[in-house]
Amino acid sequence: MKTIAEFEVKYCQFLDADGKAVGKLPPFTQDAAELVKMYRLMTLVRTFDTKAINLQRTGKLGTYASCLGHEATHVGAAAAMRSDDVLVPVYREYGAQFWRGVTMTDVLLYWGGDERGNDFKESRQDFAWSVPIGSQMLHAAGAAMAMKIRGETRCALAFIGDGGTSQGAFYEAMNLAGARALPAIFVIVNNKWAISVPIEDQTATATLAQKAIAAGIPGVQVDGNDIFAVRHTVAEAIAAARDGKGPTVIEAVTYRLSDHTTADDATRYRKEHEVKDAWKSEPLLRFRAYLKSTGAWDDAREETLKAECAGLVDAAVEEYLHTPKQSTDAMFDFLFARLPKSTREQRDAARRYASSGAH
Amino acid sequence: MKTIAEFEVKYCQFLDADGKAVGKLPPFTQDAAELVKMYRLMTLVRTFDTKAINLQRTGKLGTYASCLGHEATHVGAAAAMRSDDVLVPVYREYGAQFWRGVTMTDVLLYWGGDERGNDFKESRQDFAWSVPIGSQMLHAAGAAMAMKIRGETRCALAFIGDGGTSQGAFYEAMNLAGARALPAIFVIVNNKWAISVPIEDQTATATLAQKAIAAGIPGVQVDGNDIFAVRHTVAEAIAAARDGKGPTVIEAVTYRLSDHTTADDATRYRKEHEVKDAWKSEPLLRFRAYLKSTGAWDDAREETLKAECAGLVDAAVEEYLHTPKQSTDAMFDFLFARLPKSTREQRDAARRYASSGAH
Amino acid sequence: MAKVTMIEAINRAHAWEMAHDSTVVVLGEDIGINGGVFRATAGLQEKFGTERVQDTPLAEGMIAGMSIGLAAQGLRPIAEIQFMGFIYPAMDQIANHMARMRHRTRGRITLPLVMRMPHGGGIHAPEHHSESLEAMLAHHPGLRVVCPSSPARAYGLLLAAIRDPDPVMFLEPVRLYRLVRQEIADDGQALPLDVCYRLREGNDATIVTWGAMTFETLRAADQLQKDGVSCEVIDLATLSPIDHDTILESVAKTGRLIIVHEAARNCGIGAEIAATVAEHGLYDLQAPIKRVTGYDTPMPLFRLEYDYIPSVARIIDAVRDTLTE
Amino acid sequence: MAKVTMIEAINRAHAWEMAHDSTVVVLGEDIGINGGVFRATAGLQEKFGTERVQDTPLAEGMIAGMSIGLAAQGLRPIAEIQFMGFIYPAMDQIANHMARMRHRTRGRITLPLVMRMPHGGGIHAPEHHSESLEAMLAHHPGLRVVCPSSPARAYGLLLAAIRDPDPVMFLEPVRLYRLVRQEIADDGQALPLDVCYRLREGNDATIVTWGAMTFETLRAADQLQKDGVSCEVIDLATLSPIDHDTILESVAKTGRLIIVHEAARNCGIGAEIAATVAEHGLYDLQAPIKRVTGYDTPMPLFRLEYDYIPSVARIIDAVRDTLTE
Ligand SMILES: Cc1ncc(C[n+]2csc(CCOP(=O)(O)OP(=O)(O)O)c2C)c(N)n1
Ligand SMILES: Cc1ncc(C[n+]2csc(CCOP(=O)(O)OP(=O)(O)O)c2C)c(N)n1
Ligand SMILES: [Mg+2]
Ligand SMILES: [Mg+2]
Repeated sequence: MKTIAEFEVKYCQFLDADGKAVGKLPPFTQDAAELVKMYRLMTLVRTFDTKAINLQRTGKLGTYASCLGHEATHVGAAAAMRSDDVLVPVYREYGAQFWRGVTMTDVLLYWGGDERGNDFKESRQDFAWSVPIGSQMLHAAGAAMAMKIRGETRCALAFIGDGGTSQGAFYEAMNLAGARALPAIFVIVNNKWAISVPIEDQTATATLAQKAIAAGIPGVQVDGNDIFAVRHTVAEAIAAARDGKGPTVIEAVTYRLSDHTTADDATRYRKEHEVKDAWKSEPLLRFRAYLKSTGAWDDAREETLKAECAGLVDAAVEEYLHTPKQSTDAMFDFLFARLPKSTREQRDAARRYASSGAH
Repeated sequence: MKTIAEFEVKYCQFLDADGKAVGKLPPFTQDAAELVKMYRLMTLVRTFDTKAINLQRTGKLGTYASCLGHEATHVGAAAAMRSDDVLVPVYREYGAQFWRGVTMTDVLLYWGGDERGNDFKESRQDFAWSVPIGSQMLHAAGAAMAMKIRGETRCALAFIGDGGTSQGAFYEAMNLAGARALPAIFVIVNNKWAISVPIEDQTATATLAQKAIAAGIPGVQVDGNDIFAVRHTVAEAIAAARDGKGPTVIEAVTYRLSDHTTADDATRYRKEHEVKDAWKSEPLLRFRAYLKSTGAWDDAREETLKAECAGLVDAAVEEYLHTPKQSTDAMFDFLFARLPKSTREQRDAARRYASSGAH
Repeated sequence: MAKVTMIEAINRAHAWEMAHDSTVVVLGEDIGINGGVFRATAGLQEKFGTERVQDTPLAEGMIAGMSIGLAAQGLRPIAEIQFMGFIYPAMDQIANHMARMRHRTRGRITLPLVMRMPHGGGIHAPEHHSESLEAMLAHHPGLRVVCPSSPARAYGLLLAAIRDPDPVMFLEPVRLYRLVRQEIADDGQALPLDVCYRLREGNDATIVTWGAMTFETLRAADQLQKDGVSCEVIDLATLSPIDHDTILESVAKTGRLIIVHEAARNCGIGAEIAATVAEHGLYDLQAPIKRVTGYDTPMPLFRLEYDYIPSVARIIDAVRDTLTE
Repeated sequence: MAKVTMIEAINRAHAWEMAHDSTVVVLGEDIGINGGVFRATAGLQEKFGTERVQDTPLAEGMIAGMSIGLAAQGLRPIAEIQFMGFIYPAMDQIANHMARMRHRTRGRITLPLVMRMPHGGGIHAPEHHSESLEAMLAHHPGLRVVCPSSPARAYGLLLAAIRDPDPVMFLEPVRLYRLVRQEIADDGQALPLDVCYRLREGNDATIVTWGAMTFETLRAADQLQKDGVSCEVIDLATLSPIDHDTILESVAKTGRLIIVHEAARNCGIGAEIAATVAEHGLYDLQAPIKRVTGYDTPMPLFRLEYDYIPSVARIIDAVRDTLTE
């Protein structure tokens, strides 16, 4: 039998687990201030994450999805975007969202059971969190289609998890984006687990990047704990998209260092040593080591930053905790632009029973 | 960037468009009686197809989906199966179904608007036609899962169209079959068109076989008008499946020589010369030429066969036309094993109005 | 003024709005060069180009999901689902996103879009091509569900749907596509959503129906009239949210209510109408409410479809039953 | 006899049936080593192996579609959908295949399978985790929809569902999973499907409800009793097809009907019950039928969820309203 088509998947890494450069670094790494900005945000995200888990444990927050270990992937991808691009998150990409102006208070409100968390003050074109796994991929493709129809040079970037790659919507979106050469970037965050299901049980593929081949579009794997690799690869993909060259799939290989959410207990299904090993290649460690090696960072700055982050997080928590509950009208006010009569009647009825339910 | 994974898609063809062997033929081609059986069925299918279109045109059948041009793919795939395997068709794979004992009367009843067409007398484990595009793929995966759980050496074979490969269910099924190494064969019938949408608009991929790479399973492309290539490739895939080696995707490249269905008018959207060209490589032509070249066939036999086929088709049409309409009870009798009271009441009410509706 | 069929009226509503609003885009399977399997979009691609009138790959979930992306970015997509029975792969996008995007983002992201789809049976179509699933959509708050019953209403309601700032599910009764011709001005005049249309005045009984069933219902009303029974026939038109006031008013006048729909009975829209009248119009009722509906079985293959679809005889009997109570 | 919670009862029903019927297999997301996010399947994989208790890839359409394949081949799959809000990607398989496979093949292929899923809100879960979509399923003929309201009924009805020769959608009210403990014999005794369960006898009004809302309803009935109002409380249990006779009988006795459900009102199962009584029990009604339901909005995020879920106060007021009519 003759061979009629050949494909390959490439891998990108710039920093090893110790923060040593492997190969020539991309140009943006020359901008020390920018690197420090990225590092500072990653540190803020981690501080926030720890606090949020704490709030949940003490009954002040609902179920919360931690982003521990994903900071490089999230911040790196967002740092490659322009502010007028469209971000399409899943539910734990706080690093990317903070970079784009979503606030910590927004995140807390959302997981605190308040729709106002979805009403971002910045990047208002970005999509809200998308809990139904896989579905968000199509929003990115559709947004990218709008950009293409209008001849803009913007792009849409969607995140999806390793588990999410089993959903049909994931493939449908890639296929559409490929078929119409849409300016869409799909970042698969392969953190090895979908709740309790390890990636080996999710699919038989050697990589998740190769799933792009099914859509006839490029797929690249990167070290998702290496923020240089993530930012560089996403930037290249975005440049191609703006250039009319169509979509790219990027698999960022990282690890979910936390439980799936605060409602989960990962000790039930995964080995302690696996997690311990994963900590050795986590993203802040290596980035900090690199920055220190270039003289852009030191322990004193680290201490100051930690205090600063703690302060910022505390302020956001205060704001969150002091946000009064919405009135019962909130159930109705945004259902339609023109509220139908029957719904208005229900709104009025609900007022009479405000907080009559169990708690 | 280093390359971390490589893939390729192979192509299989044994007979060229003139029926000349290109390369060494597979062993089953030594069995002249078997080849003649395949050829006879292909001829019957075509005779049937012409008749069915005619019945529709004269108001004696509902919308009908022709299989003109697909005969080698359908018959070739079925000929590689064992009778205790499970076939999962879409809606035009009559060649495969006839091979397995589904009758022409069944097909006519189905397109004639009568559920009894789904009640096959043979191969009763085979699935019925599946109109919701893509959905049937998962039935094959599930059936294959049952075989694996019970440690059987059977397999399930599903067909799907080129258009169907855009549906999420297609990928979900491949991914599941790959992840669990299920004995499933997925035959993509790439007839170049999904109603009016050409394959180039459906996907950016160079082949449909490469979509298998997204599931980490082998994907092969074959000349779907070459029954030797189809049967051989499917047989190899089935052998691997029985052997516990998991699923295979086979893209059979053919052409829809007819309108999509009798409700369609393909002249609206495709060029005459494309269809004319396609006729040159249609499957019966080359198979007949090959058989003649081996002495297994001649014009006299061809004449006899044609008359025979016409007779068989006429008999089936007679049976179909003389099958009385089901009673209104047929709407209810098979809804549940135990018919609930409310449905029984509706059944009784329906009797009172039998045929009171417009016609 | 031209006399047009419903399918032509739908085609013209598209063309009008595309000519007057450059944000309107049309997408779906076979809607481009082929003009749609029923020809609803015939000629649009030629006129407005392949960017604004796009054939999509074959995936309804994808069509719905990308429509969300398009609308969130400020376009006004009109997406065709080829037959209502193929809406299911789109349900996740419709229910979990479309219906609640404005709500969950507190108005930050809104989705002015229309999903059009052929609705119901009666044309001897193949399996899965004759479904009536309006109740499934109506049960999801945040969607408008609309179903016209004449060329003029198809034209006016479709324009209203396209201009509406929220998602509208637009159900087109296949049986009516080419049944009658009617004059329409083609002047871009929309009709109001969220209200019923009174097709016939009457005093003895109220019949509420929509879509293709207006056909059998009006014939039944005609025949009953010959026997001196005067029926008020109400076309629901917007199936969700329902204009209950018009129905309650009519029942207050007639004292009798019959609801006719093609969809299965259990949890259909007929149930909602009956329940609302049993709560807010109970004392007006002089007889039990009757529902004449499809049976609680799948729509049968077509040899039996007219045994499934409510017949004129069934409607007449139901009206008579309520009158003799 | 052990006192168990509902989630334990569900777990035991699985274990019993798997031990006694080797064709039963269990599948879903995180149902293996993790035992399910609510622990409904805890310990089953250890006991019955990784072939009979399988984690699936993350795709609900796939879970439903493969269940069809498994069942068509003679196995009895019990598939878990992690939360009811994630049923949508499975709707195509459920509606277009599961619900009608026996019907369309004239009994040649049958699908003895169960789809289990957590149902409803009230536990401060994240977005999309608190949906009540029973009416969407009930509207599709060919499905049984079941919802238990106590550990014993969960045990007995789940066994019945597994043994039923047709597809059963088994909805588990998350609020009740661990709310009370009840003695169950764990003797493999199934309870009948297709019948209501009378939770409380009464003469003044009939309240029909199901699932978690039995909790508020029984509390409301308790409080009303103190004021001398005696309510009959009926647990619908099988939500489709409905045992209307039991309801009609009760209304014949009490003359008043209140229906309580958490799902949105429009085209909910409450509408079907009300419509049926308005047709077949109209003359028994001494007051308008009342529905106390979730509003026609999406279930809000959790800070407001108990403003959405019908409260004891709302139920009491509704009963009182019908009594003062
Ligand atoms: C359609 C759907 N099914 C199930 C779930 C429940 N669920 C939430 S997260 C999750 C696992 C997701 O894994 P992955 O995609 O790898 O993302 P990660 O959580 O690891 O970031 C599941 C099953 C859901 N949210 N949506
Ligand atoms: C889910 C779904 N969407 C739409 C349709 C309508 N439809 C029937 S056949 C078809 C095209 C199928 O093309 P392909 O998969 O290439 O198969 P072919 O007809 O060419 O054999 C479409 C869109 C359908 N049957 N099911
Ligand atoms: Mg993951
Ligand atoms: Mg095709």
